[in-house]
Amino acid sequence: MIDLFKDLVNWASGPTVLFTIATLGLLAAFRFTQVWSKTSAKVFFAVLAVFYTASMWDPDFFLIVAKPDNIPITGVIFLVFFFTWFAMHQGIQNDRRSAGEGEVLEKQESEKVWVWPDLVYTEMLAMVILSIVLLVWSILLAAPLEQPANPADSPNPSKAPWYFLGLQEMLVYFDPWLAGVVFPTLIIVGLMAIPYIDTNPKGNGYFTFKERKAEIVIFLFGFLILWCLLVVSGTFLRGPNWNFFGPYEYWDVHRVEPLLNVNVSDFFWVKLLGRPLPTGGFFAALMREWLGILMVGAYLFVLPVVMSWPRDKFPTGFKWLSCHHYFEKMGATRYYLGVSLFLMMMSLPIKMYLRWAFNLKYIVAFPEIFFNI
Amino acid sequence: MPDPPAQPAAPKPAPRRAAGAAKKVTRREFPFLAIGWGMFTAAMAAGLTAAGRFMFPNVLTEPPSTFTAGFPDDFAIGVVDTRFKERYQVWIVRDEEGIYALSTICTHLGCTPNWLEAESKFKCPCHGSGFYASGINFEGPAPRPLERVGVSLAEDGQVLIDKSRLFKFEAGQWNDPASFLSLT
Amino acid sequence: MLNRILAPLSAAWKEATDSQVWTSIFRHGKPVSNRNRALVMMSNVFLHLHPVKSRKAGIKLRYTWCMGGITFFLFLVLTFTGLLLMFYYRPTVEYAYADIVDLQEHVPLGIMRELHRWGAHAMVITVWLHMLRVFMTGSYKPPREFNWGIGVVLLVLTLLLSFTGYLLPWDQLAIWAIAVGSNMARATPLLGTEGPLSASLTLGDISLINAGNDARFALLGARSVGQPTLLRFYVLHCVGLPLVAAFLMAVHFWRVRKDGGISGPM
Amino acid sequence: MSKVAPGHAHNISKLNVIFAVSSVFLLFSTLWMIWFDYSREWKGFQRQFVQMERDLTARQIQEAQQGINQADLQSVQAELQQAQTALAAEQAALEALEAEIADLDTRRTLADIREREIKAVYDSDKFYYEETRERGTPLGRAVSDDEFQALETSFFTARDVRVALDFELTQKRAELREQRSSVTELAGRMEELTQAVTLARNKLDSLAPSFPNTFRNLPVVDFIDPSIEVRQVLVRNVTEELNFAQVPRIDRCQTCHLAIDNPDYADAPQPFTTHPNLDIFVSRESSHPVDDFGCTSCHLGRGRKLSFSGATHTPESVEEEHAWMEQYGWKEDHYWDNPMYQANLTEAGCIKCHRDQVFIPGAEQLNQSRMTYELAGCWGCHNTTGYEDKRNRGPSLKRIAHKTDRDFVARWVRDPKAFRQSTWMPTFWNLDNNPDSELRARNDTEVAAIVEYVFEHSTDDADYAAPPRGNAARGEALVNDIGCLGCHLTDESGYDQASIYRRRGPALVGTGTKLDAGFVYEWVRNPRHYWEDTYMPDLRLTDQEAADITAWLMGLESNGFASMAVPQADAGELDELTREFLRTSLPDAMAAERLAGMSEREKLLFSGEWLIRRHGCFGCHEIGGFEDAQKIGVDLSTWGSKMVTRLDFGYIDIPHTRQAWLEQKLTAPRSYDRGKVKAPAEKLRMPQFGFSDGDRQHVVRNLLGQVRDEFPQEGTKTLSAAEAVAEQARHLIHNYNCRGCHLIDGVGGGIYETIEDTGMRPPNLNTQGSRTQADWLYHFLADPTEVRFWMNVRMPSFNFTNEEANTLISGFLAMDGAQPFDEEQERVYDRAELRVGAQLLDQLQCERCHVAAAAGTMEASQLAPSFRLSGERLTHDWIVDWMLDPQSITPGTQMPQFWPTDQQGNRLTPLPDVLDGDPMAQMRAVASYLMNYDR
Repeated sequence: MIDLFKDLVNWASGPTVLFTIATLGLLAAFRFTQVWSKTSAKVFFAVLAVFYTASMWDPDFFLIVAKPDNIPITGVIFLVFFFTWFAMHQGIQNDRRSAGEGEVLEKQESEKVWVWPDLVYTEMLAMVILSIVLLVWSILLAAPLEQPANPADSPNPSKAPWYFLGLQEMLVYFDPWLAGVVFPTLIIVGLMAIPYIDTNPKGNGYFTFKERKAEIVIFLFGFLILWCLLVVSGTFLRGPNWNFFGPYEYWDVHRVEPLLNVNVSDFFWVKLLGRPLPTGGFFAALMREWLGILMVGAYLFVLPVVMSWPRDKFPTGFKWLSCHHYFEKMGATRYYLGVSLFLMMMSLPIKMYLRWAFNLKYIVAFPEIFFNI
Repeated sequence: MPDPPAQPAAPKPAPRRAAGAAKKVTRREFPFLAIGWGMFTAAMAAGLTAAGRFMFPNVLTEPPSTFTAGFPDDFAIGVVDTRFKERYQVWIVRDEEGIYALSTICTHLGCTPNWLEAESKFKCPCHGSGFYASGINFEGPAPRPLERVGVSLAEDGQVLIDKSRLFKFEAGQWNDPASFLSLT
Repeated sequence: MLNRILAPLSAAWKEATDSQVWTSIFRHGKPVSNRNRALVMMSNVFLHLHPVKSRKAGIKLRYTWCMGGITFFLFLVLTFTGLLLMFYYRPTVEYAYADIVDLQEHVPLGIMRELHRWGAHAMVITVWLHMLRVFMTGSYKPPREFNWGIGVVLLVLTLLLSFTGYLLPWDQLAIWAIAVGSNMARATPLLGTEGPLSASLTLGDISLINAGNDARFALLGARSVGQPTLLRFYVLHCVGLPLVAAFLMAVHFWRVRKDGGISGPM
Repeated sequence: MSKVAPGHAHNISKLNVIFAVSSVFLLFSTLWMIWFDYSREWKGFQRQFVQMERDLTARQIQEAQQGINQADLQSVQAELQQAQTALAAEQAALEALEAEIADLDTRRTLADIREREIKAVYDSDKFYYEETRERGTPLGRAVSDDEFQALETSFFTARDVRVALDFELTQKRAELREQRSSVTELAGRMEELTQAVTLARNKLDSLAPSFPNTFRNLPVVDFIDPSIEVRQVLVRNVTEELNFAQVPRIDRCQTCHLAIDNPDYADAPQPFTTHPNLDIFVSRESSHPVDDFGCTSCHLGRGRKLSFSGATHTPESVEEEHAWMEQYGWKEDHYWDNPMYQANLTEAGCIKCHRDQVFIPGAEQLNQSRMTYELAGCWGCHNTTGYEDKRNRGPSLKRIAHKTDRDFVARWVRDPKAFRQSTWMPTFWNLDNNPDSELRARNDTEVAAIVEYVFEHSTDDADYAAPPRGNAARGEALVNDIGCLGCHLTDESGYDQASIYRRRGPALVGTGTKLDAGFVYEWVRNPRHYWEDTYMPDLRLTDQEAADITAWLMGLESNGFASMAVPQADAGELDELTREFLRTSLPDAMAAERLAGMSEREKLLFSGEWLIRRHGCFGCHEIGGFEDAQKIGVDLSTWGSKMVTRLDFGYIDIPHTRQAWLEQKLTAPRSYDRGKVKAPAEKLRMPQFGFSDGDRQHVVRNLLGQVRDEFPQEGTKTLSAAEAVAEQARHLIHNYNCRGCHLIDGVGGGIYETIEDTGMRPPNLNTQGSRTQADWLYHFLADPTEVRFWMNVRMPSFNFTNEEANTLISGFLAMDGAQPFDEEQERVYDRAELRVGAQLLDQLQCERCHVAAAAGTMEASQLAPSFRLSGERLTHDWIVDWMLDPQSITPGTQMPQFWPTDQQGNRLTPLPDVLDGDPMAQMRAVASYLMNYDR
């Protein structure tokens, strides 16, 4: 019975399955907001805690999770879940209050009070508690120290520090110049640009969900799924040769995964026309990659314009695509900036699914000049 | 008496320019200010450039990038020689046409693949990239074949490996004569 | 019987707190009266970080989670423990690893290293949670957009501080984490040897961007992770980044107050 | 003027002016800083060098152009034309072949992709198949047997298809290559002919002054890929001593000395001159490649500094110093303890690694320096590594009474140079701190006391009998002919220019005034009777010859010296001296009382003993009563590393460097006492050797090389087995002064300067190990027989012990890497070959020179040893080597090369009909015949 459960969990934590479950779970939670109640939170945390402690008995699970540097990631899981729940919970309560006739909690308590001693006291207590946590954590857990550095012997797998594992996980799907340089810069620039793109005046200074639904959904999808989930899976579920390993599987170095990733140009020329890729100068390369260039170009440049059209222009099935009201509300520059950033963000899940579905490696591949998307 | 507790100023969307007419810059003073600020910014720019240049060392105390690896006939045809992997991070391979040397740095993320004699392929432990003896990549995430290092004949007839020169297959540099030693 | 003991004590205390020394330091009496509460906040260089009075909701933990405060506290702890570690750690290839082992084995209170490392991981987590809180309460909206930008830069600086610190123990975990991280810099477009379009930057037969001067070289100070990298990361980790972070934190705290203190509904 | 606006403290417009002006200066100083950092001294040299490279390459292109013989080029071009036209003929067939190859290529790529796909799945399933089979628990996927079998077959078929295509493709390509082979091969040859020119031309283009070449070296942007950059060598095993820390050595000398390993710059001006003898130093194949040794390991100096004076170059002369000051702004670097050796003293750097070698091949200067240091007897008073187990430098004084008389010894000890100018014996009196002008009486008394003590402790057995009468003229002729001049000089003018090996024995001057005739007669016949471990050999003189030589020697008078006053002891000074020595251990009163009780002779003997102990005469001479006395001088083993601050420069105005102090010390040892008030016991005691400039430089070179640096094991010279054996032999060769007569390792032959006729000179012992048979050499050394009858010079008998002889022989064998002792005996000769040998011998008329006895008008240099000896003397292989190329073995020999080689290096034969013209066979036949000549 236990093995059956373990196999189920191993299967469920596969990159494809885990990612899909998490995304759908998150979207469902946004749709049915009663999920964020106190009781469901208690239940969820109880289940998570039980699952975690129970799994400690499995040697493989314990081996990975109990590694000193992976303890903070367990902390990340619990803390991020808790605080997301806590924010959403307060938001929904505030929505319920303002829906009725009352005011949001923050409005009710907006009278001025003395900072001394209240705030200073709570801060000191926070410091004391934090010190305790740090001291106990340092006593119980020694900092890791492996063999001395040896540039000639690369460990398998060799991982970046845990907070960059999101980027390293992206490396599986994108070329280093995109995953390592362009996307991180876009994340930073995107984050800084949020206040200048989000023109919705409401929701400033109090928890809410209803009044800022779009922003919260996009941000939490980006933060929880595309960052925290990838960090957790990059740490716990990626083993030697960067192959996927279930939480209860032994990190066997000799495990071989069939890596038969193919480019769009291979699809078109080899699979479709049965002819080898055209080789030769610059134009031959352009001819080889024409389909990929077309797809990327459409996605990045044509799609935003299409999305700005009003709803009636769209055939029945694609009404949701129209963001015309945003176009009006935000003005052209903010709209295009916002949408292209959003599309760039969504390119990651799209590339992931293309990889899982069609073993797609590169949409556009110019290895001669290191330019692969 | 300390001045009254600072009232948090009501947040105004955009602070208006301070009241009072700023003294107009007279025609007589303008040249000095222009020169002053012009020269000052130029000096700051020069200073920052110098600081930037500071971060690029002129001399690197690295071991010499060229070494001699014995005479051509020490290398049997069709054999991948791993004697120099540990010390110089280079494999030396001899085929029918001649000798070429491959750098042991995996083109995916810089790990060091191993030569598996049984499967006659290079296998990278980091992310599973696989390369043929020729260096061409055929499996795993490695985007490009292994790079060749400069190989030539030293005056004394020994094979001279120059690691400072790298040749990429996909950039068509493998037919550059410095990237192989023809022994037909 | 109790006050027979307490009486002389409180008299002595009264005597002490009226002395010229005491009053020259503390400009305010016991902060029991409102006047003294205001004075204590305004006359103390550290406490005047906070306003004298603030909105009740803004002070509640359930609103701010005190994440910003905790991050700043962790930064102070890290600076303190980091400074102590600098007394024993030598950033050279010959000694770095040995010094870390010494810290574990025989340096008195060598646990400073653990405090420093776990503090660093904790700070990275609390910075993210602080961002989450600020976003969920919409506190980035005007007039606090600029401060949100400063916050994002501080987030990046925290990650860089942690990244540079990660290399210093000079063990396998460290060198390969940094090797993987810095290899990405090699792929920077235009500025990295293996970035797109950088091969096109040539002058005569000289390739302007080569392994000896590209973005990765600027990061590592050499062609591969070695002694120059360890030294460069050590300087950035101990002096360069902390100073910049401290400077931006000052701006950050200042803008919190100037943009209207803790955010609240209009 | 100062219009300060109300409400303001300063006049803003004035401030603006100040701001403008200061900003200009700010910009200027920032740019100046950048320029100051950029403009370095060594960059000037590198630019100069680029210019020289351009000129040199241009010249090389010219030479290469002349080098191409146009005829060859024309013919190859013509052939190429024909091949191309032939190829053009079957163009159609070629095109078909190429098309076929292209199609094959496509099919192959598709098959390859197909194979790769299946292989990936196959590999993965193989893993899971093994897992399920072994562990039973399906991890991820269970793979059954037949499923795996099916996959395997499909994989192997896919592979088969690809391999077949591969094979076919390589066949076709080979065929194509074959078709074009003639054209490609001719093009290759043409390319080869013009290769030198094309290479040189490419090099010239890369150096041309184009924009990229200037841009890359501009300030700020010179980090991209500069051509003007610091060149350095990181040396791991020859470390640098930074006071208790061994640091890997980094030498940046090549930044200015750019062509140090480039032979084309042998005569370029400094700093671009090539390093002398590249076969030993610097180049990759030499025994000291620069990558393993760097520069400062031998030259010392500061390897890491990049400026001329920073690298602590040391000028050779004052003129050079002035030249450097004005050209490079050179100044002596006070803050570096080990400045670079002077260029001509650089061989001092060899000592620290070659510490246990008495003769270092290739270091001529140093070998002479070490010999001068030994002959001067410095190690007699100063302990020095490498000179520990040496025999006493001066003759033993234990039996001096019979050799000479008191008056001579007193005069000699007072001033040896007056008697024999070239003597190594130093002067102890009338120097800076005991000039005769003030202390004549005391000096005479000291001499008298010493002579008294020495004669007192000399044995007093019977005097020598008078020698038989001899003819002086015949004696002189004998000395000049039989080889005495190998170790002795007869005329002292310019003695220090003579070969160092001829200054081993004392110059034969004034022996009449010095020696007792009977002693000379006995000494010349058998030197060991007087002093058993002397190196003077026995020349097997007949009594008459000995008498003649004695007569000539006794005839050499030096009247000037004989007429000098004999130093007499002065009573007052003697009392003063004795009291001084008594007071060292007794209180004044008792000393005075003891003195009163002593007789004149007792005083002389007492103070004589103390004086000998003070002056350290026992350092060089064996004196009765001082057998185990300690050396009086300071240990010089690590003097080269002595801190300059530890040297007392006294009141002498010389530059404060180690070398300057040493040169002053050797010129006037006691000059550092000038202007100092010292009691007699505290005065400096080093005697005056009166070195010539050349000798002084030799001693300086040897002492500067005695340094303290220790290098890790792999940095120092470790002798191989053969070298160790050769080294022991070289010790004997050095002690017995064989190089006085013979040329060994191409060095020595002292006596050559006295013999004009090359034929009469003792033989050059090059390849001696492989030349003679070991047994013959052993017997020859024990009792020399006559090999070259026409020579006057005699091979002396050295009475080698058995062990010494064997060491010498195995040493010579080791030097040539020859195999000892064995292969001569069992060589079997067939008669036919001997007959051919004899016939050849006659045809080549060898015996015109190789005669058994002198024949008429033959010049000495045309005579050669008779063949009768070669059977048991020579080895077969050596005779062949000798005939192959006599000049390489003995340069200057008259032996013709009967089998010369032509330009291409193949051997020609004067007698094509014999043994079907095979030169080697002919030579072997002659050699075999010679080996059996007398049978």
